[in-house]
Amino acid sequence: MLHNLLPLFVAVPLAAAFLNALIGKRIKGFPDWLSGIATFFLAGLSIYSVVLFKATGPIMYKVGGWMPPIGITMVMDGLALLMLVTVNIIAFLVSIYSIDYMERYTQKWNFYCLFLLMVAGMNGVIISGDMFNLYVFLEIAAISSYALVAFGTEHEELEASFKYAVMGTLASSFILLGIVFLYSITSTLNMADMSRELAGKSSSNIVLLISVLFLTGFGLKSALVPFHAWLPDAHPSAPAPISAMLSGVLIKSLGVYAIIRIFFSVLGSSPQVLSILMGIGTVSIVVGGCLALGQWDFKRLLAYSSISQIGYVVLGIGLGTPLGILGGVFHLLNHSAFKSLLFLNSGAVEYSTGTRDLKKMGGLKERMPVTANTSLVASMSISGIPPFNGFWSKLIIIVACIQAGHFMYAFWAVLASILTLAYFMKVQRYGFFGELKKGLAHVKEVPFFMKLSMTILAIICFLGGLLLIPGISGDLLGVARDAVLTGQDYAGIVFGAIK
Amino acid sequence: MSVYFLCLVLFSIGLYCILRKRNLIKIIIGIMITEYAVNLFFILTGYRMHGRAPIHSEDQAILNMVDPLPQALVLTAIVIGLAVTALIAAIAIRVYEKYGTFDITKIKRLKG
Amino acid sequence: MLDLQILLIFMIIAALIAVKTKDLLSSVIAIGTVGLGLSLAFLILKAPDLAIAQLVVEILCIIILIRATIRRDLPFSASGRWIFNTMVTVIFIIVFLIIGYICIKDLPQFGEPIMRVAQNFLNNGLRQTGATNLVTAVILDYRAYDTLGEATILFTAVMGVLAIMRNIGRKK
Amino acid sequence: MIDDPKKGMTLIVKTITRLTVGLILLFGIYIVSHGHISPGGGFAGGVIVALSFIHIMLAFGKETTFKKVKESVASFFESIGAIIFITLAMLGIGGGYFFFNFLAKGEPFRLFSSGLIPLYNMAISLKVGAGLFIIFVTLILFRVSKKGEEE
Repeated sequence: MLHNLLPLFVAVPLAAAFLNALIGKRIKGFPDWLSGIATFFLAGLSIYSVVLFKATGPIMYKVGGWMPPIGITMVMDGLALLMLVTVNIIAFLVSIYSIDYMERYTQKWNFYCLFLLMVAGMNGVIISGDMFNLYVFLEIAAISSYALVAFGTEHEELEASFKYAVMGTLASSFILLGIVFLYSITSTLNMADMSRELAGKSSSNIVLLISVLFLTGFGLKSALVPFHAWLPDAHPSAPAPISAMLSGVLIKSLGVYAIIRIFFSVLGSSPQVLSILMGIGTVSIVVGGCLALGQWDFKRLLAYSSISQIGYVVLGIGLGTPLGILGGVFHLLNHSAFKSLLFLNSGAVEYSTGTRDLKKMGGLKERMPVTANTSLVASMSISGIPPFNGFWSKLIIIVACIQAGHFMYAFWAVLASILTLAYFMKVQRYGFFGELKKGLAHVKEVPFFMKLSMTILAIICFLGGLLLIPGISGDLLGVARDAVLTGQDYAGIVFGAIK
Repeated sequence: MSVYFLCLVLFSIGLYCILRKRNLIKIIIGIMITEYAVNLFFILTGYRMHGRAPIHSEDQAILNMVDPLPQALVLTAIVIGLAVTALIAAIAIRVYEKYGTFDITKIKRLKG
Repeated sequence: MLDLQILLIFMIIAALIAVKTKDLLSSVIAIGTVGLGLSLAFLILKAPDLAIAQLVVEILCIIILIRATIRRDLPFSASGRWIFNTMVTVIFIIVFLIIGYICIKDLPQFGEPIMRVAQNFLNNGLRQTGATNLVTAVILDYRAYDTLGEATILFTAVMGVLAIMRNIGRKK
Repeated sequence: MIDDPKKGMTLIVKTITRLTVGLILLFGIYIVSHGHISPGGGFAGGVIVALSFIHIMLAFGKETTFKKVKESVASFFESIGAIIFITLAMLGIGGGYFFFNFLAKGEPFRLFSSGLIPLYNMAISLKVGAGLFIIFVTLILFRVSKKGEEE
């Protein structure tokens, strides 16, 4: 059953985007509903596939009916399942948030069109089992995000978009060059087949060069620290729902997911690669946290905080132990929830007050209770205060660090967690608590759909810890952890799933 | 081998242009050069010495065709390059309209 | 492969002119010659489909870039740490080239690809798809899903250009 | 074609354009329809079709071109091309797989052969031709509107 549903993850958003361009600009209100229904369908489908996955295990779909090394395959293993659930739920909530928020902008149908294309691109990257196909869908998601960052067409937005587009294209060139080298030495594009070919060869210089190229390319896409310069400009400049998508899921599905897929499943995770990942992760945690502390622009602060939190994910994955990987993938899921929520909060504040500067805010708790309370939940969650979901994932990562004997990394992770608490205290103190500033007396709470999506995300943050309960944890987190852990055996799993 | 190396040289010229030039149009040109270099590299890896184009002929059987797969992939990559170039050119035109210059040392509203 | 090497050196010189010249319009025309050289190189490497596609795409790119640059010439400006930054970039690129030179020795010899999967296309392509042009057979049958992605990318670019070129972004 | 001497380029360019543009369009259509038996295909052919319209626009100015093709028509064709493509792909699910080539393959070396491939080529050429035309028109019209504001 699940077998035939797999292409729908790409086909449905694409068809919705094309229909949107055809009909959407003629009928008012149609794009909202079409996009809402399409993303709701995808979210439902992804949750339904969690249920189906328990029965079937990893699935492979042969596009066009061609056998794997010849044709393109779609593969769904545990990690892809987790990513699909994350992407599609966030996409649905962002989509209903945009119904009210995007009224401020012109050409709403175009916004939804690009948004759906971005979702299609991310889903395509996640379920792809073919190297070049991954690149193609990565470009779809990337190109639509370049355009979406510039959607407001003001000075800062265009500048940020140009910078982002140049960096993204540079990253894509590196990735494509890596794919060219890989094709040249293995003469195949299927990832499973590639990993089998590479396992048979003795390690050589060229594999090292390919690793460096991929690490640079996907590191640029996921804004890990030496390559993070574009993110603090690009993410705050986009409209708030898009900031939520970019920070919440795009850098994960295009960057972190692709790194895990390529280094753990295709190239094989050597100890050197793992230690590089741990090092980059830790540097990202500390640098991102320190830079976030000094920001007064709400969205810019959140953007720097994203760099820091992505560092936790990479650190967890880089540990390579079962507990560390569990923490990494769980933090990835949690970060999508609370960072999207925080960006939606910042959008709500901007929608009502017209400013993003924390110094000009104050006392918004009285005027905007839903926004203030949901942002409090998200802040506590991201700073790691029990019982919210962020606490559990950070705890697992730190415990895993200590268990693996990396005390320095654990120390930095704890320190950065305190930093996180500090800068979110600042947000709460200046933004929502305190006295109401003079100019803000007329401020009203945001419309219904914005409140709805923020509330749902806050509930997810609150209940996220429940995913760790033994009976449930195996269904989503456990399968993702196993998929990463058994990355060496990716080829066997994929070819075993052929029907 | 020397052909591969010359292709890498072309790639690094594009890289230099992207990293060092201070003009939006020059940066777009750098992006185009890197794309050309990668596309050419892909086709070079699929070339077979004294090969023929991968198109069947009605009157004779051709045995030594070159690898058709990189050609198909590069066709896609060319389209991607065109799309990216068009989009970045559009952004550059808007930036020029807003700031009145292509010089990125003068386009500095964001703190970076 | 002397012809190919000469063509590549020609492309490198044209690319250097495109990077170094101060006049933007000349620069765009120089990149046009690089693209033309690439089209010829595809022809030498027995890829006629790509030669056609590259030629027409090149024309369109040049039209778009000339549209962006026309009558907007700017003097070249050098910031304070120009020499230092350039040295760092050049050293980085030289290191990249040296590593690349060592690593490409591990690639299969030029002119002798492995063709493990591709041999399948050559042997069975005509029978399985009915298309005489094997490149078309690959892009529209074996790997048609990639082509969906390709068409979508162009669609995305069109939507993106429409979004960016709006005169008014926000309602007042 | 309507000849307004004030619009567009000189008479020489216009005369040559009038002679060649039909041939360019025909060549584009030829490339599309023979994509599966000779070099070329939907993408290259689509670009050539778009270039033929861009050629008219460069030589005669935008008014003449918009009498032939309106931007909304182009945008309609673009979406239609994309929808045809994905519909053909989805129809393949009926044959067992996404993108399954379910039509009869026919006799090789003939125009009507190789199943769905010519249809895919048509859809792509519609999409590419219309899409590139829209990109070009958008970039050109933007300058015109800016000029209008400055004056």
